[in-house]
Amino acid sequence: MANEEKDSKISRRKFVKNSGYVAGGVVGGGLLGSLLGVNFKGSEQTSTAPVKEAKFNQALMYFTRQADFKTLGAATERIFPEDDNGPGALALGVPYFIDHQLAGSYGRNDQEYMQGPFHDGTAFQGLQSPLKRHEIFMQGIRALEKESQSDFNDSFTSLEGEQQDKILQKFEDDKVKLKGVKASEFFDLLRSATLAGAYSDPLYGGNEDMAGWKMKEYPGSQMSYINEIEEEDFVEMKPSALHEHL
Amino acid sequence: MAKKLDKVDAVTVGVGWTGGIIAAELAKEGLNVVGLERGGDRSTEDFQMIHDEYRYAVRYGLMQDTSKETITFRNKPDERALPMRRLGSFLPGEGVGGAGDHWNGHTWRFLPYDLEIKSQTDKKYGKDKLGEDYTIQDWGITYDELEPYFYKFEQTAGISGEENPMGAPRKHDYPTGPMKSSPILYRFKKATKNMKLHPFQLPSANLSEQYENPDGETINACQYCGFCERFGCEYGAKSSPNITVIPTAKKTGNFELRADSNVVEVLHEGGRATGVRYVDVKTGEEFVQPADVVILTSYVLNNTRLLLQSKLGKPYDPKTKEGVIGKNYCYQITAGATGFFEDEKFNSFMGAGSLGATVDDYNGDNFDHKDLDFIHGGSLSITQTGQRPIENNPVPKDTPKWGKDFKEKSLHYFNRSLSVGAQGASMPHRNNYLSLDENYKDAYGNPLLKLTYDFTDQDRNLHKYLSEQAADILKEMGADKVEAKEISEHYDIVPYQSTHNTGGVIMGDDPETSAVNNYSQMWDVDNLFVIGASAFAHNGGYNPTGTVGALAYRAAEGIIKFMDEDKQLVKANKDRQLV
Amino acid sequence: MANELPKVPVVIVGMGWAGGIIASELTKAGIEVVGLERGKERKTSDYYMVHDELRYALRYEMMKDLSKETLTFRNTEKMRALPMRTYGTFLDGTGVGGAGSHWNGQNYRFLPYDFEIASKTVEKYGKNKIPDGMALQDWGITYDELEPYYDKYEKMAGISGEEVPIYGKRSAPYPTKPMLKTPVLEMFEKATKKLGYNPYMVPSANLSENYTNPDGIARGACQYCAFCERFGCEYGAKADPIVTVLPVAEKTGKLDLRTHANVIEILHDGNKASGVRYVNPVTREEFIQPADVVVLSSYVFNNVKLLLASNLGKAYDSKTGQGVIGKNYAYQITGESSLGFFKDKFNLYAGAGALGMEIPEYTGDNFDHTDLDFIHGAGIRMFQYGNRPISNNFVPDGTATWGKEFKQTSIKYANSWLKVAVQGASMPWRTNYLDLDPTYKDTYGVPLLRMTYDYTEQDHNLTKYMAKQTAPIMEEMGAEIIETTGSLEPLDVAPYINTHNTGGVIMGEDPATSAVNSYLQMWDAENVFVAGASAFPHNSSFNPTGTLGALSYRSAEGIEKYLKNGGSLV
Amino acid sequence: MVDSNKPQGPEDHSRRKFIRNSGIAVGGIVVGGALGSLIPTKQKDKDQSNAEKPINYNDALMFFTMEQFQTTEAATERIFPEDELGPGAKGLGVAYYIDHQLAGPWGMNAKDYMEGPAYNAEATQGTQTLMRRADVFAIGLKGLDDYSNKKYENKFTELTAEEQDDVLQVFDVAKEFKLSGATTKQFFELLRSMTIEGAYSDPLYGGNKNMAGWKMRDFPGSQMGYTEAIMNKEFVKIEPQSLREHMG
Repeated sequence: MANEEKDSKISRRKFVKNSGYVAGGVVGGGLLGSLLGVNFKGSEQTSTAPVKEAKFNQALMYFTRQADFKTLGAATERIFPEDDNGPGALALGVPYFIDHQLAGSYGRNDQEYMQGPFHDGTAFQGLQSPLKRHEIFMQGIRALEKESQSDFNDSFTSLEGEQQDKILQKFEDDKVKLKGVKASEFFDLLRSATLAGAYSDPLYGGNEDMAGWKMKEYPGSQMSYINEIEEEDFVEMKPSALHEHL
Repeated sequence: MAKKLDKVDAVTVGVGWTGGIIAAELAKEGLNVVGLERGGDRSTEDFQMIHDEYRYAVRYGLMQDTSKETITFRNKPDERALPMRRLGSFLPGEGVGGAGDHWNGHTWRFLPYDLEIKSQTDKKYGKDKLGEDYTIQDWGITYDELEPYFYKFEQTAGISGEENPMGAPRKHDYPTGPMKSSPILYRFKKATKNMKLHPFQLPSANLSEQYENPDGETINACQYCGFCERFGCEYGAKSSPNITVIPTAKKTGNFELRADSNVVEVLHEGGRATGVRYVDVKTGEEFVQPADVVILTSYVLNNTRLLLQSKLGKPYDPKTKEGVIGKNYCYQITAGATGFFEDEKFNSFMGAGSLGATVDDYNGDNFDHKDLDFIHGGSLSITQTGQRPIENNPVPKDTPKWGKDFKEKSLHYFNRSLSVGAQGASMPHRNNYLSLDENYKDAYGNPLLKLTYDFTDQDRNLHKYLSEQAADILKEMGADKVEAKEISEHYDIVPYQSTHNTGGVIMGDDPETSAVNNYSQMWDVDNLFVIGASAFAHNGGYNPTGTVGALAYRAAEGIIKFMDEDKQLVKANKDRQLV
Repeated sequence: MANELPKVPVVIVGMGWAGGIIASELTKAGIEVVGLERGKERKTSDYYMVHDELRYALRYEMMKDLSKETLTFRNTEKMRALPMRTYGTFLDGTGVGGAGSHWNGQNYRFLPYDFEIASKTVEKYGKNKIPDGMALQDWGITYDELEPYYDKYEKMAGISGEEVPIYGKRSAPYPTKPMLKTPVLEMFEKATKKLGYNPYMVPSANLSENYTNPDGIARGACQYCAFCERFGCEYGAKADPIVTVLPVAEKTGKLDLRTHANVIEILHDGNKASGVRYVNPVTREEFIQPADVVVLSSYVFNNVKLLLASNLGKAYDSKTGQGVIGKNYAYQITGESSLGFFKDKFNLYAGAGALGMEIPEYTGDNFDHTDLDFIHGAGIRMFQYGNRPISNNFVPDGTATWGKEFKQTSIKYANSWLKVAVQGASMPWRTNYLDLDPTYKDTYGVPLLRMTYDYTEQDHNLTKYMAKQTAPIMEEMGAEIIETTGSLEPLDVAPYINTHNTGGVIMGEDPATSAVNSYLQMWDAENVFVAGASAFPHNSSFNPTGTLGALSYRSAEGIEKYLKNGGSLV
Repeated sequence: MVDSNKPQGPEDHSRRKFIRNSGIAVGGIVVGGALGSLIPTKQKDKDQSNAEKPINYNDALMFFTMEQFQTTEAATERIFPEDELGPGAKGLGVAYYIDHQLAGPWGMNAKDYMEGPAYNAEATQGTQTLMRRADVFAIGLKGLDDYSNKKYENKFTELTAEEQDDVLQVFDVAKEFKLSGATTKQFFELLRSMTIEGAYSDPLYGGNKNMAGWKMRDFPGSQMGYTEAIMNKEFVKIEPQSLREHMG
């Protein structure tokens, strides 16, 4: 009684290509175009290749716009780039880690004192922004884009690495004005979240395949080192994740 | 409308090390004790997923929830104090076991010099050594008097260690032998011996072997798994209240533990405490728990705040130097140096919170201060606590903070750097104190505690001195590049330094200058005991827990005595004696 | 310490359908407008991950954050009102586009009968037909007067539909053809026709075909992807202020749209408003925006709350029946539905928010009420929304609600149940009203709005009557098992019903009994316009958005007139 | 820079093997119940499934203790059991889903109005508890064990399926057992609704493993459109697609 529809996987890109939805030029207020994302370069292959292992966790819980997510990804990759040592932030899934964290209590500062009044503090009194982290990230990421548009007349994700660094540097040096938070405070959060995403347990969506740990020769969560602690030489171990404890 | 409960013999506010010790000792004596803990119930079972650096070390899984309660902070009395909105500089615990669950396990005895610092300094260096803004005082007790209590705590916790040639004299060996000496520790010991210093294995509450304590509780042997500080021990190998004194107390049948119970007020009438008022933090219900004796055994900050909030004792005033509650808040000086090694790789990821080696040659008055512009000193140690990857990215100073170069170097040096750290003593200053904040409130509507604190000249001079010694040791150890730490311009509430906050309800022999006597009994309220590092008149060059434990055992003895005699246990004057 | 900004001609509070329409009309006429929206910016590109039932439908991604603000509720004045702490019966929007971003798109006109309900009822059935306590009123405008505005709104949104002969006369056909008549809709059509009814395709704001509107906005056709209600449309196929009126307003360069601008007070000196005070909920900064005209176009609840909190207009008093702000709160009557379980399996995972059919025979006064103990009526309808798996686990009565039996039965019927539903009109009642809560406050320290609402005899009788009509249709459709709800329980804020709240700042022709005139201009403050379903003196059986849109177009015209000439427009 | 003399696979260091090999517990010296409870109870099927399935690192805990996780797994499996149609809650990873949700804003009631005062409500006024979901859940799980111990002298996970159903039934309907601060029904409803969510939400959230929940009921997940299928009189079976597919 049921028809099996074969090859029914329609990714967004394929859909648009096949449906003629856009071809007719009827794009509602120029809106659908933006759904395709700013950067589909090279992603064609990944979706047509047979799925090796479905990484369902690699989808978005917090971000709503592809463009924001791509900007975030590009910025984290500059902070922690791919090199001879191994993968950078993108390949480690750091942007997914940050997305999931911003959707959670980290993003909402659930365990932090967020009552007013808010005043600017001295350099020794800690962050005093009334903004929650997810608000800081959203504002900061949009500002990265705005800044690269104004400095280089192009979107952040399309810039050369060095140009991206220049933009990021402006944030780190507080040469950009944000609302309710300093650009350097956003940058610090971005940097620390990038490192956390590179090196936290893969449970949280980053440190993919424990590749961050492998690069650092860190064995993750081991039960014991009682037999190795007195070893004179460096001991290389295959890392182990929290998942192994269940 | 608070619900009034049946009266009990004793109620403790906070169930960490001090609350646990009191509960065990009192309950063993047949007294009925209620322990109120603001955080949740906790046991070793909760540590299944403990090897999670992000959850526990970065996101503070076991620590105080600052959305409910925090402190406000300023460097100087004339600045505006602002809330510490998230944890940073120090990490107060929360939950049954308190910070005793997530400590590293360094267990020291303060030096005999510490307890008589004022008289010894005056005698040796003259009255003007520090100047009168430094409010150093003797503690109202000597080392010899406190020695048995030190040992009692060490027995309960099963401390692993070896003789310290420069330390406080011991009457007994440590209950268990020292921890393994890893190659990193060995290298430190060798280098310091070459330098004519006196290294020894750091006394540890991560046990070197399995041990049964005098109460019949068993503590396991450490596995060197690298997750101690900020983590609970899944093996029950790190001594904590949860595997020692709390089960001991529970076994008597005389101890009732109530988690999620946040005390908001000490009730009192006519100079006598009548009980406490607390809120069930989950349901919001309010209760009054009457008791014959009220014992504050929460963290330094909360002990002080509860007294101020309940209008017990005279608040300290920095202008007049009068009053005692909030006085002599001290911290510690975290000096040291890092060495980078190009050709050698260490197993830095393994380790234990207290796996370390120390020299005490620059601690206390073990070296001559005549030509130095500070008093006291600090212990210098190398510890192999297990380097975890998110928070440990050691790079030489000129390295950028992010990008290709950062990545490269942080990966390279992750297993190729070692640090020698100092616990520098902290001397009280009239402008470093605790009081109540006028503007900010906690989730229960009570004022936050206000911390006014900055580093003093004494601190800066000491920091410099200790960091230089640490750098010398690393050079001797063969580091290719050594960087000594520098003290920040002002004390900064953001980067983690240590959770060795002390003072605020200090002990002494004179009610004019101290809040409690040497049994931690309040001078102003006979049936109120305030126990913890809040009683330290200054902070020494060691981690505080060993001394906290000793004072708690002495306080327990005092409370039991008080139950019979119902009076002030110590006569208040310079020629102190038991009443 | 509010920061006072330069004065503007018009400030609009809330950037959903009503605010968007007014902003677009005024800016097209060259008038400078500041639009204040408490929520965040929103574009179609935000709907990238929108096919997420958990995030959007169950965790209310697009809705108001109740931790900041909610309302308190009681059924009767004898009860203590308590906060609606978690989402339930209705879902307030927030963010640019408002609830207009996550509506289903069912887009009707009210009946000519609705606008003159009081006089027509008396005329036909006599004075006694209106029971004591029912605060029935005419709207101060007729259908014919409002028709051009309906037309304008429908052309802007591109509504897809087909003419219904017994409804109000249309000056033009629907801009686009009806939606696809799917196999299950055909079943409904066949069954109802057999029973003598004249079913029609529900007018839909999910476009049946590509469409370019008079403002030059081009939008694509609905893809039947099944994520409409509680979701934004990634295709821009569902009419949404962010793909229709707002881009038009923005293009003029005259609209200054400020997000994260939560208005907490209308500033006024006696009966003249001078502007509004608002807070940025993110940075917590406070601003004063002075303006010549203040337009309230936020949700029903917030329009009422702002007026009461600002002490503007006379608050309604249920004891005396005097006062107007908060008066005639009405809702809708649902629950007389028939649920049918079938042997066959349908493609129910597919659908659209406004993909449905309805019979017109039991609406308004299209059937004789002489021997009935209620007035007005209901739409009997069936929709194919697209069943999403978490929320759709219908099992026949008597089935366990968990365990093996539940699992097997819920899976068995996952694609095999249909519902003939009823949406009934709601008549105002003296004891159903809105005022300020004496105890609870929002995050800005303003009292929460308090709702006092219970179903009346009229509602119960209407329910009983409609229940008798739905079951035969389901029988005719061939369901194996049929379950019909025949009675109304007291309104419960926990389960979702619908977000068709109306009244509180009602229109009319008499300042003694209404708050605004037919241009939605306040009687008591001529430079304040209050747009939205808050103006409905009662609620009809139809979804309110079409009528809200028409009134907004009329109101925009009124504001333009007022800016030129001043004074009361009626 | 020397190779380890014995490179060790992850299994070598799993908690179970560790306990088995290290002798730390074998001697019967299990401290204060410290280690015993850390070992998963059902080891057999665990070993088998590990060998076949690809590793999903997201399957670890952010909120529950091991015991809470096991109780949740057992209880949700009774609510949504494995049968001939396909996997139950356990196979779908529902307990992981619940764990991750309770660790986040849902567990913290971040978007609910949580200001006091709290009064007892009429039935129509919705929930009025100021307890957060995470707390209700923890108390409820403990309650399941307490009641199981009381009635069957064993903890919930050790009961037979029928006994577990009986306990859940009591929690669902009866008033005979009280939790502190919440009703058993409140907890049960949370447990039940989160079970359904975990079975059917996008696998992004850790449940609905491999979209098996969707497959069982022929739900195609997140498709781009149904313009063709919707007019088909026959039922059209479509291979489901998750949000992940949209990431390009």
